Amino acid sequence: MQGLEDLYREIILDHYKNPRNSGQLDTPPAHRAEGYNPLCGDEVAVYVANEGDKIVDIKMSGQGCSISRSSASLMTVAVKGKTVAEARDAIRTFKNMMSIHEASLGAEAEDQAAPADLRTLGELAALQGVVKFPVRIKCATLAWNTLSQVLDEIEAGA
Amino acid sequence: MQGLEDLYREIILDHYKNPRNSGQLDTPPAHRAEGYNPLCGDEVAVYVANEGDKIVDIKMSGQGCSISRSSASLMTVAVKGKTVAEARDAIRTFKNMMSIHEASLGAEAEDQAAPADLRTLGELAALQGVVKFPVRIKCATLAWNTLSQVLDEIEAGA
Amino acid sequence: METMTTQETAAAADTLDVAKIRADFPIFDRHGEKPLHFLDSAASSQRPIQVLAVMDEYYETTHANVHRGVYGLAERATAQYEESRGAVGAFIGAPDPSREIVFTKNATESLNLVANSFARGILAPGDKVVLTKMEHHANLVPWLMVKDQLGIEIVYIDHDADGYLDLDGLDAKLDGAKLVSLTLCSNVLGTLNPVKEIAARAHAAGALVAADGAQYVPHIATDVQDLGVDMLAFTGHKMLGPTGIGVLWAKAELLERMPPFLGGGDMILDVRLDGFTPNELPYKFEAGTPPIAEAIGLGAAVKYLSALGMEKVRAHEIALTEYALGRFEEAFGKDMVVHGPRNPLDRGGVLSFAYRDVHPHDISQVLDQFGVCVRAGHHCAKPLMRTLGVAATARASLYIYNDRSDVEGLIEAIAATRSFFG
Amino acid sequence: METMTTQETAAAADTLDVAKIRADFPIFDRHGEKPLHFLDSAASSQRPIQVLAVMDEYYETTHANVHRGVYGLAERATAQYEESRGAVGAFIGAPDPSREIVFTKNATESLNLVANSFARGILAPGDKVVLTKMEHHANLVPWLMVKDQLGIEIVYIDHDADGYLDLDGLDAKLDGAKLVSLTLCSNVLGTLNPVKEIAARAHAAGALVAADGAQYVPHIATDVQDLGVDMLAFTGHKMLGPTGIGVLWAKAELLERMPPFLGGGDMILDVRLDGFTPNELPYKFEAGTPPIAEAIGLGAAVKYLSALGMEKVRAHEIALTEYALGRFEEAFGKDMVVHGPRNPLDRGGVLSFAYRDVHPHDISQVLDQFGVCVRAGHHCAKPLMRTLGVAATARASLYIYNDRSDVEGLIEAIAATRSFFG
Ligand SMILES: Cc1ncc(COP(=O)(O)O)c(C=O)c1O
Ligand SMILES: Cc1ncc(COP(=O)(O)O)c(C=O)c1O
Repeated sequence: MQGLEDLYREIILDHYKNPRNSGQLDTPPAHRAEGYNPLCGDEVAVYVANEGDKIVDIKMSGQGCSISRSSASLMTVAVKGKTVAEARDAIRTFKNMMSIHEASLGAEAEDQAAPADLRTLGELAALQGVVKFPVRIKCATLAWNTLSQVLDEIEAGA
Repeated sequence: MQGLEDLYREIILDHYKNPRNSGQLDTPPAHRAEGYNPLCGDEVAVYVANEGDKIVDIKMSGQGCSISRSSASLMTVAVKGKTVAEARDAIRTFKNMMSIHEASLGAEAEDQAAPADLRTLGELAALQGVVKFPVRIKCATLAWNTLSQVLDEIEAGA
Repeated sequence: METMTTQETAAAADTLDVAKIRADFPIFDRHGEKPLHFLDSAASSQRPIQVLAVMDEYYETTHANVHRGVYGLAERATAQYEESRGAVGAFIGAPDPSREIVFTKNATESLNLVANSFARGILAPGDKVVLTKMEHHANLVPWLMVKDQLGIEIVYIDHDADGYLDLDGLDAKLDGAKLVSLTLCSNVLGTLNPVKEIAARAHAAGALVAADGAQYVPHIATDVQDLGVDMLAFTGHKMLGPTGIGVLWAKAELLERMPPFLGGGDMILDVRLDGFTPNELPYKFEAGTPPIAEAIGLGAAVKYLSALGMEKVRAHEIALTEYALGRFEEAFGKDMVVHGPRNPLDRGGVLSFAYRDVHPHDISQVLDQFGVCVRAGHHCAKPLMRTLGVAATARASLYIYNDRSDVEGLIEAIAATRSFFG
Repeated sequence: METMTTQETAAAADTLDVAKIRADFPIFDRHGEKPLHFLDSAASSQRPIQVLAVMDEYYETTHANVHRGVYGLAERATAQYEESRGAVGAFIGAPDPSREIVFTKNATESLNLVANSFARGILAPGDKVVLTKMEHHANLVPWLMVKDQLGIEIVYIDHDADGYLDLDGLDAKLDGAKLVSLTLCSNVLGTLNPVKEIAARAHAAGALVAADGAQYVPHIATDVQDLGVDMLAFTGHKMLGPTGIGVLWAKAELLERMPPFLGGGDMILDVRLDGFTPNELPYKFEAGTPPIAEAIGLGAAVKYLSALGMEKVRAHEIALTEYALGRFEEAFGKDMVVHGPRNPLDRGGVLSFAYRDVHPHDISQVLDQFGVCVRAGHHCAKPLMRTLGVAATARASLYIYNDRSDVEGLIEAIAATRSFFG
């Protein structure tokens, strides 16, 4: 099962079994958005509490597979305490990592994640193996797309 | 072109080029129905003047191919002066002749036209060759189905 | 619903020669290197060479557009297309196939046709339509759309924890209803619904009955007259046919009353700039160039199934379901939960399951490494997922080319999920 | 509309190797004994082995239902299906194929999708829609249905005796209109309509533009951005693809505004018992299991056409049309009337004709004896037949596998009708 080892890295399984920042925040003051994966029924809710442009707290809840749950958990760790702009950078970097496959299928290659970016991803790099399993990319990006919506809302409200 | 000689018998071409009973009758007192062949756009109108259950006059008008026009012309000759019941017999006999092909395709074989019936068809038997050209059966039966509608109307009104 | 005993069916099952059947399906040799345990026929079946060959032969010797051509090719193409209509009609016991079988692109279009046509010409605002809570989205979303557009009322029949419909309050639900539309076999629970009884009670209450046979017709000898329904939708790709072909059967007198759905070529008698006159049955409902080769392919598929014998197909699936349920119990005990009825006679060969708390996506992913293909997700039945209290299930489904070795392959692969998910 | 001179096009035409092309189409060898002069591609084209082989290969190695499976087969099937979407989009210059190409079952469904979706979410009672009087029923009947249901106003652009649209009163017709829907190429007259100009004027008047490309996309290099239309419908079986597949292209921002048409699996994000949320583009418009193999076959067809070069395809048809028109004149003089524009640059390879007063049905019947396949009838354009003052026409249509020998075969066969019809 060597293929699967690439997908189910230890960090991923750890975040799946012990999700960080799991739960909810009161809205308001926090902001909230929901994401669905229509292919599999996975759902995620992302809660963000901000002070100005700083993400002071973040929680996520929902149902999903190991990839979608661990990606959500890793995401919360990656952006907690960051600014909205930094979080947007992280989203971009992460989605670029995930789009390598789509790009090779002919989609436009936007600004490809440079290796430097990948290094800044830290633990998130564990999700890189997902790219080899195209159907699971939607699992991995679900929470990130949802975070993006919350950030839109925060900036719209600001 | 031996196949075509079966279709385009001389009687047929004669009735096509010199249609009998072509024209219209005033409605009322005459009855009228229209038929379409949606496959080719052919149209026919059949007019019947009756006295009681006797068809005292019949006319047909419209547009169509040699088969549909000649069949309409032959039909008017066949039923003019007949009773409604006799005309219905002629319709049945004619449609049976035309359904030999359909029957062989698996449709139900109703009451097959006996050879005796075919003899009573007289000139109409010239249309027998149409059976070998299934698409044209609808051309041949168009006027007959339309006559059937006129007779329905006459009997409903009576 | 079933009359055979399990013993009888097990005996009959021995007569379906799976090895011989598999030899007809090129994909088992050609898909790749691993052995293929294809357990996803409820999503889409595979096709035997007999079906592919008929379609190729059609394209290579006969193709022309149907219904409108006088020349020989067009005439032969039309005859083949119409013969398929007859064969498909005969397969479900339609009394008058040449008028009652409408070819569509899939079961979904068939069900949309029913909903839209009813909305246009039969239902009025406030009218009641009865569905079940286990419907596939294909028999749910079209009605939700009609509800939005016309303001009808939708009432749902519940089901119990084992997946049986709850018919207790049925008469109240049927009271004043215009239509009951329900699945013959749940694509998640496998439940074979008591359609004969429901149809009888619906008719007594003055309601019509539409049946979604997508998971039923491929697996169980179907006789629309015996079932007592007024309409039946099903889909070619789940019954050895090609993609791109579906069927709606309905009683001729009902089709006569139903206004057309799609507009275009072939479905008209006459068109003027200000209106049109619909064509005769069934063409009134077949707008545009139909899926000709696909209809012919479906004709070949029902021929293949009939040659096997649908009684044997069903018996084979009952026996294999029974075997699978027993083996799951042995291998996993309480770690594995199979949704739906316990009794194999009450269900189709659809086995939705949960294994420990491993997410269905992860199960399916690990299984794929073993060449075991199962579906993971909501199976287009989100409301049912909610009543089951899950977001998704894994689903293994059985068909004529599956045997015990597939069940064993499945069990081995499920066990392997533990290496990741403890 | 055309920029090449006839000389240039005649030269380019020499580069399409018809003998080589015919060798790719098994039907020319296998249909029967007589040589086949297939002159009915406007009704439905034939298919090259390259297309049939791709579909067989798909079924024999890859098939599984798309979009919902995690396992390898399903992933590969999905990838192939989506690659076809990309290829088909590229073929018509779609800026964003992965969101803008909707697969349907035929052009008719595509046009019904437009009409129904507009009726549900964009048009209001009394709104004006502009059509032409040369539309195929597929772009006419859906709007007549919307008129019945919603009470819209339909206004028609006329055409002159040579088949050119009459654009004189156009601005008045466009005034207040919400949509113009018209054919790029008449399937009867062959007229190539000045869509760029009409689209520009329609947009200036605030109206959207839908184009029926069923007779255009198979024959002429198509660039939706250059044409300036908002939507384009076409059909696979007229462009070397299989039956059962059609396409709707529309601008993404328009598709976003359009409510879904068919409801069911794949087109939803979420379904509850009381409502649903539609999916992203293009899935929102693809309810149920799509015509998977058919989409893949269409992908192979556009690849085949692209390899030939659409400029060459067009040049070949212009040259052959010119040849045919000249030879008809020589052979029959005033006995033969060809409808539509005289100038081959202004028309597609569709030649509707009348020969003396022989009825089209009889012409087609006699021609069939010579292996010459032409269509006879109203060609699903009854209102146009009325303006032409005929009930039907005979129609010969040209494609990549036709050459001068087919024209000669046609002429010989037409002459033979005199043995019956004097
Ligand atoms: C101009 C035009 N539009 C639409 C269509 C409909 O195509 P289809 O029958 O494949 O839906 C046709 C062909 O019949 C056509 O010629
Ligand atoms: C119960 C049921 N109904 C309807 C459908 C829809 O079939 P199709 O996708 O072929 O339209 C399916 C399959 O997905 C099904 O399982």
